[in-house]
Amino acid sequence: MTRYSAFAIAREALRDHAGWDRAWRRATPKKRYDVVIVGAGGHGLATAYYLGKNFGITNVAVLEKGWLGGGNTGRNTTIIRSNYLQDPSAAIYEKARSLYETMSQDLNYNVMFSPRGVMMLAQTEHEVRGYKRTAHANSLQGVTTEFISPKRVKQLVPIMNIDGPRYPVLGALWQARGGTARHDAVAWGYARACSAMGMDIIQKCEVTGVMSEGGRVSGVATTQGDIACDKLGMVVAGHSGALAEMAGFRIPIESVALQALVSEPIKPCMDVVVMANTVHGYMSQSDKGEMVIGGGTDAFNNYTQRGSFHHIEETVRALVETFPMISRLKMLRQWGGIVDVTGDRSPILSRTPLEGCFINCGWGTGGFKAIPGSGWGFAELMARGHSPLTDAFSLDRFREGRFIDESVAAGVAH
Amino acid sequence: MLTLKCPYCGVQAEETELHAGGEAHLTRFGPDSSDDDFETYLFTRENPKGVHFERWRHSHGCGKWFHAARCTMTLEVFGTYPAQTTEPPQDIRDAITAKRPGWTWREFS
Amino acid sequence: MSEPVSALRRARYAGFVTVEEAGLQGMVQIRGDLSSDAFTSAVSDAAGVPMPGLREASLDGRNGLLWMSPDELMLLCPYPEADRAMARLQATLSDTHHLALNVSDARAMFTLQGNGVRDVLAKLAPVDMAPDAFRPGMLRRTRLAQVAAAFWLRSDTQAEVICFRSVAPYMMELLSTAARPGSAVGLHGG
Amino acid sequence: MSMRLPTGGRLTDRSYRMEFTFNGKRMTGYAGDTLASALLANDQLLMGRSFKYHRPRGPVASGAEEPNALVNLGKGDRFEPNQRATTTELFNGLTATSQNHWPSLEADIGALNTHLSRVLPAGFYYKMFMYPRAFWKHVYEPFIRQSAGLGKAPDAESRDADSYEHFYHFTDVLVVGGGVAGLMAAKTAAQSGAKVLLLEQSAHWGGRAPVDGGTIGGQSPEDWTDATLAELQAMPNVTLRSRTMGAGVYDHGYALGYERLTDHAPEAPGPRHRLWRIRAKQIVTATGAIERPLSFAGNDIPGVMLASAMRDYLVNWGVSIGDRTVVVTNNDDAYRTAIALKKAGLDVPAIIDARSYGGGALMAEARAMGIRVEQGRGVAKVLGGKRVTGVAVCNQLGEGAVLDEIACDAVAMSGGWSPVVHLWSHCGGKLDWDEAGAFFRPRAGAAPTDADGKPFVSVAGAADGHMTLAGLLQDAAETGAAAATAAGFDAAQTVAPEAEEVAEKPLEPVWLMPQGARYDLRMKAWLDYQNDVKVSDVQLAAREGYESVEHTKRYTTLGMATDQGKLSNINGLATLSNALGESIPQVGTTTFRPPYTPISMGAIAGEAHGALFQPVRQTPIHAWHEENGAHWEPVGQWRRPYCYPKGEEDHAQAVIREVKAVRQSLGLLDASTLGKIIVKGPDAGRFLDMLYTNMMSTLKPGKCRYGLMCSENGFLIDDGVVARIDEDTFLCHTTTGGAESIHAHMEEWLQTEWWDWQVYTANVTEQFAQIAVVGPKARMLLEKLGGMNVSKEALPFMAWKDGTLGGFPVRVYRISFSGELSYEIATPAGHGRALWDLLCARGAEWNITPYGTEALHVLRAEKGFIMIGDETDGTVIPQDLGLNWAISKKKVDYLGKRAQAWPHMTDPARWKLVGLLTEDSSVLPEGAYAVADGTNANGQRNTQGRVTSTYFSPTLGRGIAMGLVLNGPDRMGEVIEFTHIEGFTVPARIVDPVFYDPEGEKQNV
Repeated sequence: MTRYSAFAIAREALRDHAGWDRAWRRATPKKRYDVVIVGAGGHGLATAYYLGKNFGITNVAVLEKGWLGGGNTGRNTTIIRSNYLQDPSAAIYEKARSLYETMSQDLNYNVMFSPRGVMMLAQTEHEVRGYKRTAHANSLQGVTTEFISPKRVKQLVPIMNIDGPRYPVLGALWQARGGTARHDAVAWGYARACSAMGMDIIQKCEVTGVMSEGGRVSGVATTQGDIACDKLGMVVAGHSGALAEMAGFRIPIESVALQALVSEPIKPCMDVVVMANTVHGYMSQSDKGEMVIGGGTDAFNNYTQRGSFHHIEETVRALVETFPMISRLKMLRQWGGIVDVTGDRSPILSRTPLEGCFINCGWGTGGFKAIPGSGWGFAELMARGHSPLTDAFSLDRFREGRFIDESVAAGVAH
Repeated sequence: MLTLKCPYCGVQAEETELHAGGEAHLTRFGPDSSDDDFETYLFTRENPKGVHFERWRHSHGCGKWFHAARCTMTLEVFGTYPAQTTEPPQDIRDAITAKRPGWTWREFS
Repeated sequence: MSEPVSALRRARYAGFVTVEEAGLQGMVQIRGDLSSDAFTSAVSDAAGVPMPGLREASLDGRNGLLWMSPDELMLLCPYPEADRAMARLQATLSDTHHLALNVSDARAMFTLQGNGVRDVLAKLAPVDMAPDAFRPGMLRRTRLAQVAAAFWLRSDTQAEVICFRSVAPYMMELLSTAARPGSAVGLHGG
Repeated sequence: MSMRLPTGGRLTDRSYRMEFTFNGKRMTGYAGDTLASALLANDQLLMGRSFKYHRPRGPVASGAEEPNALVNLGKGDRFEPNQRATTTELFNGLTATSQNHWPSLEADIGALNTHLSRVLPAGFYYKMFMYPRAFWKHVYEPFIRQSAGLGKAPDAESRDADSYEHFYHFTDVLVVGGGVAGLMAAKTAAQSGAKVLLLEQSAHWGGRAPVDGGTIGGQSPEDWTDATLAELQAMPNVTLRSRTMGAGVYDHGYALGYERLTDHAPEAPGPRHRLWRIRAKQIVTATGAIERPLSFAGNDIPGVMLASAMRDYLVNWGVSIGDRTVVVTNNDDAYRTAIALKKAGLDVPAIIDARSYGGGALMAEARAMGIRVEQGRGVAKVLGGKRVTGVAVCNQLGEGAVLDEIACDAVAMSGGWSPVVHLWSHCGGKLDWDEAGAFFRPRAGAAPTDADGKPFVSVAGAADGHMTLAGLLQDAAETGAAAATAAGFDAAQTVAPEAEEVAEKPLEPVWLMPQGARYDLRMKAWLDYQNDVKVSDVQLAAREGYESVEHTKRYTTLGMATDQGKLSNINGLATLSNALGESIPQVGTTTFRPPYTPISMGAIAGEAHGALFQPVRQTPIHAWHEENGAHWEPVGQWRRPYCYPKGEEDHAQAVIREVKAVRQSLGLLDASTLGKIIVKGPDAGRFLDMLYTNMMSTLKPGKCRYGLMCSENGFLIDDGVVARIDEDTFLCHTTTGGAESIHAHMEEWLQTEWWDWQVYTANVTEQFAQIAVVGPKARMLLEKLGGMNVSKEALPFMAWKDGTLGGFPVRVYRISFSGELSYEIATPAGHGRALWDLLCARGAEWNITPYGTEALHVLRAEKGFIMIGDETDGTVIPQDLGLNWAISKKKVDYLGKRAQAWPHMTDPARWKLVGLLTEDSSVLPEGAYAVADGTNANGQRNTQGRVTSTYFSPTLGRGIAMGLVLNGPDRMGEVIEFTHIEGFTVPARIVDPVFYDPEGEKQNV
């Protein structure tokens, strides 16, 4: 694998860039693997990567029914933060955030992690109390956050109208090392690294069945033939329910649409990520100059990857009020993704009733930021049978009432 | 942007006049129910790629709850009916069968 | 004691449509079995107008009956008569399961005057305001922009809107904005 | 040079001159000009710079597909970046500046990138800027961000000077596109009697036809357009809107129309944009086709333009791009441009036709006019820098060996046409690859489906791949009629008028010119002009394994510019499929997403800004609070007074004063926002027993009882006092936030679970103004008002009574949320303000003090009363709060009972409510956690509790707090440590949560 560097580019420039090899090998399925991961999105690829890197398990296939990174990994608004309230959430998201810090170097692929800071606005007394509480919790969780004043908010985001008539800004929860990353690059970088470890990434390969013997998983049937495996990891946001049913169990999940949009690109005017949960909208500016905007999810089960326009209206309304200068910018493109939402709005990383079969799903609207932490923990869960990062996110919490409820502090959890 | 006909007041209501209420025909389990039944009642949901029975309230309208049979892949609506029933009425099932031959629904098919 | 006041004390705005808060209006919220003749005749007597059909407004001056839902009607009457109408209903229906409440103070009423009334409403409500789709005498419960409301036409150039009292200022601003000169859509006789 | 010709320009009115400025330079144009045509008329070909290499850019198109000619328009509160010059109608006083360059459009430092382009191939940034790590944030990224972005950001404090609105419209048939196909389709649809809405994005009807020529029913396309328009205008069932773009198609027949009302006349009154929210039974998209560029080296140099665009500027605006124009094509249509130019007296040194077999009748005509035609040839490269100076000719089948150089100052290119299938595709319409035409066209039988599962989008004319006048008119006539039929009307099968135009020879797909172009040519052959994506970039992506079209798009940014690939997608796709050795349909297209062209955020937000952003709910006493300097707190959609600062007082001081007044004398609270719900019927008691954790059916008429409500998963969701009005009527008070949600909660259970129970509910919250008269002097004030016996005997604690006070009709509840003697008085809202004024006046002798929500909180906290939203957060059950006394043991069932039996809910280790007192009387920090020894498996510090409410208590003169603590109730007197934001910890002693009047004597007097 050619190492990426400015030098390599200069060298290639002299020979018309004819020397670059494939970022990841084209692969056809072998008969058998130690581990099969279903879903070549960020979470699935990260899981494979850490199986290899942390546990030396490299006889791994990652199956993707479409193109890798083509699900929510390539549809989200790329926000990365770990200022969660509950211990289990803070642990896995902070693990992810810290891995993002060095991901470009670890993968030798520039994922453009940009720790520009993430700000969650407090616009009601109730939110002020909620975010102060989060700051206290974070201080014990090893997550660096602070509650900042409206004056500081305005300094950090000059384009914000902090004394809007309806919801003046009363302060904000500020995580200076939160930020964004280039979402596609995360999937591509992991794919390249996995491929370099000898793993097979098999695209256009849809799983049509899960095979088991004596209550233990034995492999999967796919559109490219049967593939045997000792362990199976399901990491298919948007399709988890369907896949789980193939394996003979059901999960507490509903799939709904989440929409986002971007404006036309303009010169840099906002250096941080702002989330305004009272009015349900969040915005950041991409390195390309587009204002990247999102809001809440649609309310009904929907697999179309199309949302309802009135949600776009509500989100834009909220942001025009918060950032009046965007009123004359234009919406360039809107799109939708399918998000899996669980009973307590927190993810599931768990063993399943089928021995040897593990599931990672239910990230709702917040999956991108978790990718490395999720991969790290899920790999450990699959390799060792448990992981401190994932233990609290097991399926059985729903029958014991052990919920992990973040709505306490966060309205929209992106 | 969905439209659903409210079976009570006859309005072809658009989504912004409605409130989505999740899966329909759940059986309530109370005290003394088993852990399984109670977990199923509260959390386990049909999440089909296809025919889905769901609850809606005509909240910006007559205020009544009703049920809809809808396809989650195409958003086609097979019919709406009053909420005072524990399972889909026959005419709705027939309407679905006419358009999705061989469809099944776990609890009642 | 002082006289009761309506939410906006007849605030008025003249744009391409004239918007006015209608002042005090007697309203009695009634719930019961609309399929029972006993019930409907009692209600009709109390209101002094015939029963409205599905999604209709049965009106006679300040008196009227609005079809609100399959088990709910709204009785309109002059403000001072609301308690009497309610009492009368409760008396006649004493032994039938029903609900009758004076909610005159809980709501605000607006009148819209002008050729553009349909266009003004069409800016705010997800309702087909074409003359052949929404005729005088019909009633629609829906939302105007972000708040719940009900409206009906007394004629092709006069509409009435009711909403909750607490959002009357918002409604006034909303209707006035939609009626601003220069913003006529000119679609439905505007 | 580009210039205005002495005559011509069907859309311009030369009798009306208009003044405008570009980069400060004063220029003039004519009414009917676009900004682009006016700039060209002033020889201003250079209009902008490209995104990545800052290459000089002139317009390549004449319409919505333009990727290059983007300008900053207007200034101050009307400033707008990235405005397309080609779709901006000129008006007097227009000011525009060019974008993305420094220091100037002519001399741009960023243009250095173009010399570095060899080391800046597709995705270069994924491969570098990684080392050293710290450099990314501080060096690399700022550099990349600065060089990225196109238009200038509006000023941070700018406030849009214009207004916007929405409009709902329902129609049988929506026709998008006012070209001849759209007009034809609208006509046949309308003749059936169906309601038709016809939208045209530009200010003009007829589309391209008037420029392209031919005849319709013996008339010129222009005359036919005018006649048909007149017919349509005369039909009552037809609505026509120009300057209105069909922006997007959504599920269930929903479509967006983007009407630009005053962009062309900024001084006109009324909204700037109107967003049409259209609900159509059937949608016909007659959106035409867009010409494709050809991929040859230097195809981005200003002066290289689409052949059709050059024709548009000539015919529509009387503007020539150059004096000597070379035409490069793979089809017959481009010959029309050559012929038109020649007829206009301009020089056309050559037509370079990539087809060895050349063209048909149009070629003959061109030759007859003396134009040199080169068959089987291509352009090796365009010569020139900031504008074209010539072209080097080569064999199309070769590698680019130059045969000849032709001097010229403009190049008109045509690679064929692509139907505009965006609206068809937005909602899932499928596409087929048309080999003959070399384009994607809508697949018959694969239309988007509506709520009934029936197709609701159809395509007419060129958008459907019909490229001849006769063909597209017939198709449009049939499509319009079919749409009307599908919408339930009886449409007579209409035959389109006869149309005639010159027959054409088939085009020959040319995806690269010359076919075997060397790398140095391919790396100068542009696919995406704005994002600087070239043939070599797509080939690199393919080689590196970014084989999915989505991968290639994202890796190279092809088609991600503000034109969303209208010009580049097909060429890029073909380049990718050639690189992969797969067919174009195999490779497939990227997804089409709304909007068709960008629409303003203002239009999307509509009227909802400022005062109309969200409703502010107001109580009948709101104005008084406003007049008396209330500091507001948003509570849901309400605003409640937080406190009433007087003079120099800060909020804290005001709160202290208000609390003391209540404890020592007399306070007044506007409690109107509290929810009030009537529950009536034979089964009302039984119903409330299910809703509340405690027993309500045993409550006696005339009495009140405090109750708790839980969700089915056991958590406390609301609380409040229930009053029994009579045998089958209850009035339930809820929290302010709970009024609507709890009423909905009740209706949901009644309608969907217990529908056989005889219960009616009604939300009467707003019928009443509710005023709490609180404090030792409360009774004296009420007695002073007179009209009702409010003595302890006549109206004991937790009782209510109807009657009059001071002449007002009232219902008085003897309840207390402060621990003081307290009456809550409900009167019809219309009397609210008057009663409040009366209470203020009569209470003056006791220094009656209106107090706000913060004093309310302090008062209840001193008394140890819980507050929903403070002590609860959606994870707390009543048992955690020591409220077991309010949980009926007798009842077999209530909502939440089963969940409260979960192992986790009965776990003795759940944190429980206690009072907390700091050792130094200070106020504990809000939200602080109680630390415990050690860390958990994830290295997080262990905790043993948290603060839920914390205040300075004026009554006790010290900080008081409530919190949830591990085994708290069993640890009275123990001191535990709480976090402080400064890093240290604060010790606090665990005490009983009732800090004030534990025996409850005061509220009972």
